[in-house]
Amino acid sequence: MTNHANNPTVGGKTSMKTIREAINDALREEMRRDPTVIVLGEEVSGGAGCEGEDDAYGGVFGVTKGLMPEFGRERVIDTPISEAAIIGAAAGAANNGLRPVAELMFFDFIGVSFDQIFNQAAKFRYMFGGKSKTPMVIRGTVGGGWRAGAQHSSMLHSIVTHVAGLKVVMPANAYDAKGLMVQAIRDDDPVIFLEHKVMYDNACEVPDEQYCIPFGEASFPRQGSDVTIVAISNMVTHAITVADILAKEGISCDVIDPRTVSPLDHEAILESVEVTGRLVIIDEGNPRCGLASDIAGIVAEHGFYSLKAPIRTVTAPHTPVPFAPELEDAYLPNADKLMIAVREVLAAGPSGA
Amino acid sequence: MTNHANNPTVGGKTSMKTIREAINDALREEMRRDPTVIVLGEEVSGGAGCEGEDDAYGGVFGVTKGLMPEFGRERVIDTPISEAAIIGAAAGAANNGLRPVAELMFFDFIGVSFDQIFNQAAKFRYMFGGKSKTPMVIRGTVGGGWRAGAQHSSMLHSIVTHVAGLKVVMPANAYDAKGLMVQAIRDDDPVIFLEHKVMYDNACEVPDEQYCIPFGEASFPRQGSDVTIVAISNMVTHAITVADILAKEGISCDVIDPRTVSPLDHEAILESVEVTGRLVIIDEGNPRCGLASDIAGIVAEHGFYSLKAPIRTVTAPHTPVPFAPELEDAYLPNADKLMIAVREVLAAGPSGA
Amino acid sequence: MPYSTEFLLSVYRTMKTIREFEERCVKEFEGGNVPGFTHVSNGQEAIAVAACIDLSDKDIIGSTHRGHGHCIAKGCDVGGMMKEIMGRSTGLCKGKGGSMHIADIDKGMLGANAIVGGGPPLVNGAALAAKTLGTKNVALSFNGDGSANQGTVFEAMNMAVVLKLPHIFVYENNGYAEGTAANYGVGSNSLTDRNAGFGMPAECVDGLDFFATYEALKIATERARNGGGPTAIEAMCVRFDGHFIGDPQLYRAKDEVKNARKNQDCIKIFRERVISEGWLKAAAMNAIDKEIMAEIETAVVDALAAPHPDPATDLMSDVYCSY
Amino acid sequence: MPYSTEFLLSVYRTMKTIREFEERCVKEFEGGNVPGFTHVSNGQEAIAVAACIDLSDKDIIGSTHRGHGHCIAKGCDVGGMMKEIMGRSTGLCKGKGGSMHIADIDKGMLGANAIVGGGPPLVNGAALAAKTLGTKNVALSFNGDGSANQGTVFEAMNMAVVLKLPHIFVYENNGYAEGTAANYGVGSNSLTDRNAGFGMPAECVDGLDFFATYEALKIATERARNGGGPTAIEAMCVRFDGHFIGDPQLYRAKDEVKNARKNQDCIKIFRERVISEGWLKAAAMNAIDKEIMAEIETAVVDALAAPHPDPATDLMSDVYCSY
Ligand SMILES: Cc1ncc(C[n+]2csc(CCOP(=O)(O)OP(=O)(O)O)c2C)c(N)n1
Ligand SMILES: Cc1ncc(C[n+]2csc(CCOP(=O)(O)OP(=O)(O)O)c2C)c(N)n1
Ligand SMILES: [Mg+2]
Ligand SMILES: [Mg+2]
Repeated sequence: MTNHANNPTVGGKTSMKTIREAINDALREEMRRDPTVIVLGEEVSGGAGCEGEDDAYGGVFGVTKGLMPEFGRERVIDTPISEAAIIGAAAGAANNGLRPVAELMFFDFIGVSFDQIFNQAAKFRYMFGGKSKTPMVIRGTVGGGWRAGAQHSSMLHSIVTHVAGLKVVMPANAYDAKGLMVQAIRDDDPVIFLEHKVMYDNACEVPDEQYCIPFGEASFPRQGSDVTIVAISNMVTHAITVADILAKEGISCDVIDPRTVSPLDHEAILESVEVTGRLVIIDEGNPRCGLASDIAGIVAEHGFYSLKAPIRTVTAPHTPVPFAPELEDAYLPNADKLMIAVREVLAAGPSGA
Repeated sequence: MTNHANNPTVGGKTSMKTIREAINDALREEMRRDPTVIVLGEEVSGGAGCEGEDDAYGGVFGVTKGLMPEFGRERVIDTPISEAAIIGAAAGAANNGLRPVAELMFFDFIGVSFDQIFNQAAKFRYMFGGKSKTPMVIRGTVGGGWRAGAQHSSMLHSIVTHVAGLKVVMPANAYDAKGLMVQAIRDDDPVIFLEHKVMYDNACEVPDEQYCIPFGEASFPRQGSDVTIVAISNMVTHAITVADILAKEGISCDVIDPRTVSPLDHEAILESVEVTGRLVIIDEGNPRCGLASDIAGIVAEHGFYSLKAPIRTVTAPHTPVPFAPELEDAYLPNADKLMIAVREVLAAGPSGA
Repeated sequence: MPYSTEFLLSVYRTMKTIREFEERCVKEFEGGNVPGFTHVSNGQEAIAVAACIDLSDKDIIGSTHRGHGHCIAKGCDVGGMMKEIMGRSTGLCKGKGGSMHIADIDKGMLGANAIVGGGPPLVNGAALAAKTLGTKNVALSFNGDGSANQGTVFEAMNMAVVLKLPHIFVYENNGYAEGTAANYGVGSNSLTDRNAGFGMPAECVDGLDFFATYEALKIATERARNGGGPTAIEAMCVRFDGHFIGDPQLYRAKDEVKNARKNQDCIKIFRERVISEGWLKAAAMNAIDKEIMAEIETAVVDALAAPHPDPATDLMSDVYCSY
Repeated sequence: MPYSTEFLLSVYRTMKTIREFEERCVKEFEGGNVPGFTHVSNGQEAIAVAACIDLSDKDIIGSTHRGHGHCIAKGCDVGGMMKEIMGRSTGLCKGKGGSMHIADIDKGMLGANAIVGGGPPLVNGAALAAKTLGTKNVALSFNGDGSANQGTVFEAMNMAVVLKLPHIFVYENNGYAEGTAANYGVGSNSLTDRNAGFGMPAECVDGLDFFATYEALKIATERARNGGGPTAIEAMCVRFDGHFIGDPQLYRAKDEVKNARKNQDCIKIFRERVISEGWLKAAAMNAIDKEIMAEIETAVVDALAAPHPDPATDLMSDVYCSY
C-alpha cells in the first residue's frame, strides 16, 4: 500500500464512459477472457420464459445489458426471487471452478441472503483451513437519493465490513469502477461490490483495455495539507465540492477516497493526518458502528499524536431512510454539512478553542 | 441518563441466582403479570410432537425451562427450524397486541432472519410514521469460549447496533439480566437481548421482585480516576480482573459497563474520560466497524480535549472464530491482553512518550 | 339473487376506485408529482376486493410492493393514500413510507412491503396474535407468482400449517415477476400444486372472475375464522401496466396488454355479469363511476396542496417509542 | 447376484467404519478429548453410503451438522477427520473447523454446515458449476426432517428445478429435529409430498434398507448425470444417539433407542440380508470389523499425539487468499 498514485494511467486509448458502462465493459471483457466467469441474479438478462424480447432489462439498472445475447443464458442466468439461493449458488460454484458475479438488485436484500454471505462464503477459507477458495463477486446497489424509501435506500457497507473474509469495494467514478471490478472478478476471495444508484450516469475517461486497481489503495481526488477529508462512494462528490470551494479561500484539503472499505488503506489516512492534523470523515451510512467511527477509531488509536483537533464525522442520522424528498434530502450527508464540519475542525485548536 | 447509580437496590428479599435463572424469573413473572407475553422459538419447550417428556429442553440452554408447563403450548411455542418465520411471527404479533419474546438459539442465526429484523421489525415505526409499535424481544446467545466454531460463536452486536430502530442489550451479571429483561419485555420497541453463553452459570444476589433497569444507563463495576475501561457482556469480567490487580498497585480504573449498546450511555463514558484522560475499550467482537471503534470514534469526536493518550481497543482479530481451543483462546480478548493495553495507555503521555 | 345489491355496489365501487386510483397514479407519476418508484395494480382489482370485502378492521392484511389496491380494498382513505404516495406530512405514514411502505394499522393494513416475501412471516404473527388472544380475527397475506419463490414465504406456509394459524395466503399470479415469466420462476409450473404440498387446502381460481375468487376466499376465511387453519388461493390475473410505472415491458408479447385490457378486464367482466344476470343496472354503476372520478380528483388536488414534512420535526422522530 | 462381492464388501466396510467412528467419537468426547459439541450419525449409515458409493471425488456433496458419516462415505481419511474433530493442526481443516465445519474439497466434500439449511444453496452452486462446465459431475445435499423447513432449502429446491441442476436432495428423516418430532415440524406430515410439489421426482424409501436406498439414489444420480435435473429422496431412519453427545433425550419414549438399536439397525439388517441371500460370508465381514477397529484405534492414538495448532502462525492465516 505504498503507491498511492491517483488513477495510474495504463497505455492506450481511453473513452468517455459512465459508471454503468464501465462496469458493463469490465464484465463483458472478463467473460470473454475467462469462460469460468458467469453472471447470475434477478433480471440480469430479463424476459426469461416470456414471449417478448430477451435481454429485456439487462439488470434493472441496465448494468448487465448485452451480456446474455453475447454469452447466452448458460452464463447469464436469470433466477427466481430467491436471494439466499442466488448467493449460495454463486458461493458453491466459486468453490467448484467458476467465478460467479451475483447480483443483489438492491443490496438491501442482504437481509434474506445474509447467512450465505457472512456464515458461508466469507468463512469457508478460514473454517476449512485454507483449503478452499471462493472467487465470487456480489454486486449490489446502495444508497439514497432515489426516493425509494427505507427498504431500498440503505448503505450497508459497514455491516459487511465488519465481517472477516469479505472484501468491500465502493467505486466513486467510472475509472475506478472498471479497474476495481476487474480486480474483484480476478480476486480469489468473496468481494462485495457496491454501486451507488445515483452515480450510474457519472462519466469520465476510461481506458479501453482491461486493468486492475489493487484493493487497499486509496486514491486522492484532491491533495492538500490543511485538513484531511475521507469520503467514499457518492460522498466523494461532496468532498471534492468542498475542497474546491475551500481551495479558492486558500485552504487545501487532502481528499482521500479509500475505494475499498475492506481492506482499508489506513496508512494513507494516517499519513495524511500526520500532515494535516485534522480529520473529517463523511459517510452516507448510519452512525453507530459505521465506517465513519471506524476510521475515527483507527486514527484515535494510531494517529492520536498527529491530531490537532477533534475528529469530525458527517453521517446520516440514526434513523431509517425516509421517503419524502425533503426528509431524504435532510437525511443524506451533503456538501453543506461537510463544509460546516470542515470549517469547525479548521477553527478548532489543540487546546479546545 | 443522569443517574449512573450502580445496581440500584429495590426493597425486599434477594436470592443468589445465575444469569440463566434470572432471565427465567424475568420471563416467568412477566408472563404471569401480562397475558400478552409469549415465548417462541426452537425447543423453547422441546418435545413437541414427541412421545417422551414435554418441556424436554426448556431451551437448549435451559433458559425457558418450566415456562411451558405453567403457561401451556399456546404461550410457549415450539417452532419449526425457520428463523425468518420465527422473527416475522414475533414482529407481526407485536404489531397486533402481543409482546413476544422470540429466541434465536444462537444469535449467529440472524443470517437467515436478518431481513425480518432489520428491514421489518426495526423499521415499522419510522416507515409507518409512528403509527405502529413493535414490542418484541429477540433473545440470542453470543460469544466464544465453547469451542463451537465459526458459525456458533460470533459476537454480532455491532451489526444490530448499526441498525436504527433496534435496541441492543448485553447483560454482564444476573442482577442486570433480570432488570434488563423485564425492561426489554415492557419496552415498546424491538429489543435484541444478547446472552453470552459462557456466563449462564455466573451468579449474584438478585431481588426476588420484578424491577426494570432503564436502557442507556451504564453501571460502574469499579470506579477510579486513572484510566477508563469500557467493557460489555463477558468482557466485564476481564475488566474487573484487571482493575482489581491494578488497584493493588495503587492505580484506579473506572470500569464502565454500558449494559445496553444501543442506546449507549456515551455521557457516562465521556464524563469518565474527562477525569481519567485515558481510555481502553475491550470488545469480543471483530474490530472493523465494531463497538470498540464506535466508542473510540465517539470519544475522538466529543471527548478529544480530555484525552491525554491514544485510545486503545482490545478486540478479537479480523478473522472468524477458530475451533481448536488454543486458537480460540488466542482469538478471544482476555485480561492479559487488556492489561497490556491498559499499561500502555497509562505509560503514554500527551506528547507521545 | 345470491348477492345483495348493497354488496354488489360496494364491490363495484371498490374495484373501480382502485382502477381509477391506479390510472391516476400513473398520470401523476408521469407528471412528476409522485417521487420514487411506484407499482400499480390495475387489472388485478377483483382479487383485492374479493379478499378484503368480508374482513373487518380487526382482520389483518399484509401486502406487497404492489399494494394500493389492497389498501383501498381494506378501507384505507384514498386521500390519505394519495398524500402518502406524494410524500406529504398528512399522508397515512406522514410521508415517511411512500408507495412501497404504505400502512394503516387502524384499518388492519399491516403494510406494503418493499422486500419481496417480507410480508407472510409478519402476517403469521398477526394470525398468531388472533389465535393466542382468541379474537376470531383472521389474517391474510398477498403474494405474487414471483414472491412465491422466496424462502420466507415457504417458511411462513409451513409454520402456518404447524401452528394452525388463521392465515389465508392469496397468490396473485399475474404471470410475471418483473420481466420473468411465472412459468420460468416457479419450477413446478403450478403454484397450487406446490402450495398443496405444504399440507393445507390449496386452490386455483380465475382471478378475473370476482365471484369465483370471492367464493373461494369466503370458504378460506371462514375456515380460518373457525380454527381450521390456513388456506392457499392462487388467483390467475393480468397486470395492465408495467412492473413499475415507466417499465418499457420489452418482455411482453406485442399487443398483449392491449388485448388484456380489452378481453381480460375484471371490472368489465364483473359489469357484464351483473348486468346480464340482472343484478345491477348500468346506470347505478355509471353513477358510481362519476362519484369515484370526483373522489380521486379531490384526493389529488388535496394531496398536491398538502403540506410537506418538516425535516426539523419529522426526520428524527418515530424511530423509537421510547429511548 | 445383483451386486459384486467387491461392492458389497465396500458398502459393509464403509457403513461399519462410520458406526465405529461415531461410537468412538462418543467415547472420546466423554473422555474429554473432543472439544465443542458434536453430533453423531450412528444408526443412519446406510443412507450416507448409499448416497456416496457411486460418486467420484469430482462429484460434490454438501453435508450438515451431523456430517461424519457423509465424510467417511465420501472417502475422507478417518485419521484426518479424528484429528480435525480433536482440533489438531494436521486435521482436515488444520483444526480450524471442527466437527461442525469439517470439509475436504479434494474429496468433493464441500463441508459440514453448522447452519441448518446452509448447505443446499451451496450444493446448487456445485451443480451449476458442473452444468456450466459440462463436466457431467453431480452434486448431492444431505438434509434432515428439521432442515427441510428452512427457507433456504425450499429456495434451493425451486432453483434446482428451474435451472435443471444435477442436484440430488437427500432427506434423512430420523424423526427428530433436536427434540421436535418431524411430524410436528413438517406441517404436511410428508416431506415427499411436499418435495414433489416443487416439480421434481420425489420418493420415500426405507433408509434402514441399504439396497432400497441405493437403488433409488442410483436412479436419481443417473438422472442428474444425464441432464435430467434434480430429485428428492426421503430416507426414513433412526438416530441411535442424542441430538448432540450428552443430550439426555427426555423427549424420546422409554426404550425407544434400545429397541431401535435392536430392531432397526441398518448394519444388522444389511448383514442379515447379505448372509441370507448368500452374497457375503459372516467371516469376511468379521474380518473387516477387526480391521476397522484397528483403523479407528490408530486414528485416535494418532490424533491424540498430533500437534496442536500454533496461534502465532495459524490464528491469523487463511482469512483471505490475497489481501
Ligand atoms: C427480496 C427482494 N428481491 C427482489 C426485489 C425486487 N422486486 C420487486 S417486485 C419483484 C417482482 C415480484 O413479482 P411478484 O411476486 O410476481 O409480484 P408482482 O410484481 O407481479 O405483483 C422483484 C423481483 C425485492 N423488492 N425484494
Ligand atoms: C439456522 C439454524 N437453526 C437452528 C440450528 C440449531 N440446530 C442444529 S441441528 C438442529 C436440528 C436439525 O434437525 P434435522 O435437520 O432433522 O437434522 P438431524 O439433527 O436430525 O440430523 C437444530 C435446530 C442451527 N444450527 N442452525
Ligand atoms: Mg407477478
Ligand atoms: Mg432429523
